[in-house]
Amino acid sequence: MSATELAFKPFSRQQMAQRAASDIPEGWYVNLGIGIPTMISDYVPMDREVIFHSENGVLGMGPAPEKDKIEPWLINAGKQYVTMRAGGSFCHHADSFSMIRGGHLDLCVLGAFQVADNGDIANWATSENDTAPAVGGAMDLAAGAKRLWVLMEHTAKDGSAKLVTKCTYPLTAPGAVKRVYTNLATLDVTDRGFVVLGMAPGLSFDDLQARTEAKLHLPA
Amino acid sequence: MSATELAFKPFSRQQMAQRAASDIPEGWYVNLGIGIPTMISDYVPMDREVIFHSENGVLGMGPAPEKDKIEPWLINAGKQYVTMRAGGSFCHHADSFSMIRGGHLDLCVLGAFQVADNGDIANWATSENDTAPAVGGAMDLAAGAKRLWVLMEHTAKDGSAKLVTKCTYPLTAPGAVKRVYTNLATLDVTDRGFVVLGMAPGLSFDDLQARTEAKLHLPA
Amino acid sequence: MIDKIVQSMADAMAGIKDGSVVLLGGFGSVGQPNALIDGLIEHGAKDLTVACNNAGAGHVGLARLMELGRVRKIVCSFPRSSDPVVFETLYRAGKIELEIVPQGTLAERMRAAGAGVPAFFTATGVGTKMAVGKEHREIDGRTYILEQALHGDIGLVEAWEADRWGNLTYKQAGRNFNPICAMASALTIVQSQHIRDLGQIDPDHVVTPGIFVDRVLHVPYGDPSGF
Amino acid sequence: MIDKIVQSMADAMAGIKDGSVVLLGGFGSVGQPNALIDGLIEHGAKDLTVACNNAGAGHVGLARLMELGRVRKIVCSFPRSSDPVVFETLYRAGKIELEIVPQGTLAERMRAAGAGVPAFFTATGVGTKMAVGKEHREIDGRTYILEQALHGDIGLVEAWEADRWGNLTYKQAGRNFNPICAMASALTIVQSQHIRDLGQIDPDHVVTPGIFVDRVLHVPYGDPSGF
Repeated sequence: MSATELAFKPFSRQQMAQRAASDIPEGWYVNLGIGIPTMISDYVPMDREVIFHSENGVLGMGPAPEKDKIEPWLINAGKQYVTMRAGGSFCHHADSFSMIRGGHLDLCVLGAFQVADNGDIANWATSENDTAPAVGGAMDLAAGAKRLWVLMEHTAKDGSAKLVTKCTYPLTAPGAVKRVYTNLATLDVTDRGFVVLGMAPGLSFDDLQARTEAKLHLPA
Repeated sequence: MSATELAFKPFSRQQMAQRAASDIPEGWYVNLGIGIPTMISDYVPMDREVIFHSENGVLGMGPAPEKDKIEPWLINAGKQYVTMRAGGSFCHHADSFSMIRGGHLDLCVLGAFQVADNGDIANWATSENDTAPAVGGAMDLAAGAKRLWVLMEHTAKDGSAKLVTKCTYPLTAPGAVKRVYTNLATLDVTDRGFVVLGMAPGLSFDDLQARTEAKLHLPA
Repeated sequence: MIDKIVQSMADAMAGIKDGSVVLLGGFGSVGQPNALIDGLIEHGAKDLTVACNNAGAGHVGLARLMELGRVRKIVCSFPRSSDPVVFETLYRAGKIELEIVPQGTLAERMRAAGAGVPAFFTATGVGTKMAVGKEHREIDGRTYILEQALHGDIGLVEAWEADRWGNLTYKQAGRNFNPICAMASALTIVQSQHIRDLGQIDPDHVVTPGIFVDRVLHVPYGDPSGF
Repeated sequence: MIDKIVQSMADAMAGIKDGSVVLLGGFGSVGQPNALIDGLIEHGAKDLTVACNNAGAGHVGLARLMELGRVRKIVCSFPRSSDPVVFETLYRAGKIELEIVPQGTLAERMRAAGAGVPAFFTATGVGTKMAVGKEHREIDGRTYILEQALHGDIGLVEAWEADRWGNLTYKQAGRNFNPICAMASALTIVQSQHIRDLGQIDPDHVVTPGIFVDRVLHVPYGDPSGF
């Protein structure tokens, strides 16, 4: 596929985050997972008020602090220093996960190893026999948020498909994913399976299908 | 029984409250039910620090306010105005009942219609067919506090026994009462049943038994 | 700009449907969303289920709502009050349904609804008529009953301070059921004594974060002792 | 006079028994009761079960406690860290038991223990290996699993302010697991940056009321970025 690989330009990580950011309306309460999803907040302008939540009891995070303005007690779930916007608030872990489990978050965006076309997500362990898998808050977020989006590379480093008919890695939650942003495409998870909403410039539908195990659909 | 009735002096309500108060050590967290139990706090000196809790999210109540110092937002579960001691705090109803249900209160003192010698208490409805019985927090308190004491008249207004072998009124909680203070006696509820710890001056054990349906015992 | 502050009672009540489950904050006369209850009366929604600690007093507020025949069912712990004539009259006439719930179970059922817990075990009510028909289970040697989450379609809340994101504080015993009504309800409507600029409420002192709040109406009525 | 403030680490640790279940506050390096963990190491209790979000980093604090062979079992959501060598070495050698719990379920299990709820249903983990062997139930069309309360014999907590009644506040994200560790533990021991006179903490701003606290040690260590 070297010929086609030259014919299109995958989205960069910044562009992936930017595309997801542009789909988040003002007023939503949003939790961003560790990794690329965290970058999304960089692309939401401050005057479009989106309220970012972190599992460790932080609601209303602003951008990363300048180096000389770090508040040592103010971190997010990824243990990065953050700032608070006016209107932010703190709570304890059980209250924070009440927001998650109680369906109060409009959106959670996570990274993933695999997403199946029925919305199953696998993002916490790469083997049933992982010695000490670390789940963190991923299962709570996947099961609890009103919407789950995934932001990830379209294929794994070894070229294998990450958009699959059935996850082979241990599940984080069944049937939870509503939308996937990859470096090649944006896809909705529907009753029909994956529906392609957009693709990287120069990429054809067949090119995308060739890099995807699950069957792809065009919008109805 | 007119002869014996002249021969002893029942405890007044004040004395009942005072006796219970004298048995509460410093440092206990205590919820006092509506009615005579509320009077107990009047007999705990301020320098013996006992922390009084009210169901409506008030912890660390002090005495009733002087009339010109009423805080309109500061009431107890009986809807009476109260004061706060230094060290008091407020919380919401679910947190307040977490203190109760979670076994964090050292003591609750309630009034009652009947107490059985197995510790059953009936204090919220006088008939299985009560049209609209009002339970409030009594069941939570009876089931949740580390210790439940009852403060009540020894017999009902019609002379019938309130210390019984089996409650005839709807239960508030089974097997919950540890001690009963009446106008005639102080009794512990033990595996043997009611054990008499003290009696009103001039009252004999037989006099007391005559006013009690359940069998009374002397301390072992 | 997020602005949950509404300018009129009509805006505050917009969209409340007949048949709604309404959770009310307040305990005694403290922390009661009296203005919002009057707004609900004015709004006209009927066939309501109302959950709160008491069943109204006198002929105002909740009692008035009941008197007008708008309430199908009351879920409460203590239907008595200093003047319970409205409730008692309706109840004896079979015109209102009553579900008595121990106060702590009522509070925890609301909190569970807000926290995504559909059901939980509790020892409260075991061995009493409250336990009849409920699932029993022995856990670590003690018997518990299973209680269900209590969701509100509408939550009416009284706060001390609010900002345009819907962050709330409460004054003293005015907190009571308000924070859990807010978190348990699909549409949470707040009357607040004070409106603060965003950022004026210390993030460490926010009691109900705005995520649980949909609308805020400024109702500076003074102190609750007149109610 | 109630005085929960203790004057030495030995007093803070007095009576901790081998085999205890220890709940630790903290998330990342913020709100961790580092001094108390060092005190626990010094104290010498062993055969411990430790529940907290992470499984220690480097060779200090919890990692050191594990390295010394004092920890039989870790209950946590995220055993990885920037430097998880101690845990991973022990785990691979079969010298430590691990119970992985989703972070929100871990928090709610502690809260449930403090609130007298022995078990509750949650959707978290349904359809995953976390659900294996757990009771499943469909409620209102969704499937849930039953999770159990997680009680501590000992709770180690870090606070920002404390008074002699044990009332606590926390600073920013330092709150995290601390309030629920406090309410879930039979013996709650607190290290606090500041000691306040009784009454100095506004009753509306107390986060953990003293009813959940047994001992307070003054440990003014500055900011957590050095840990």
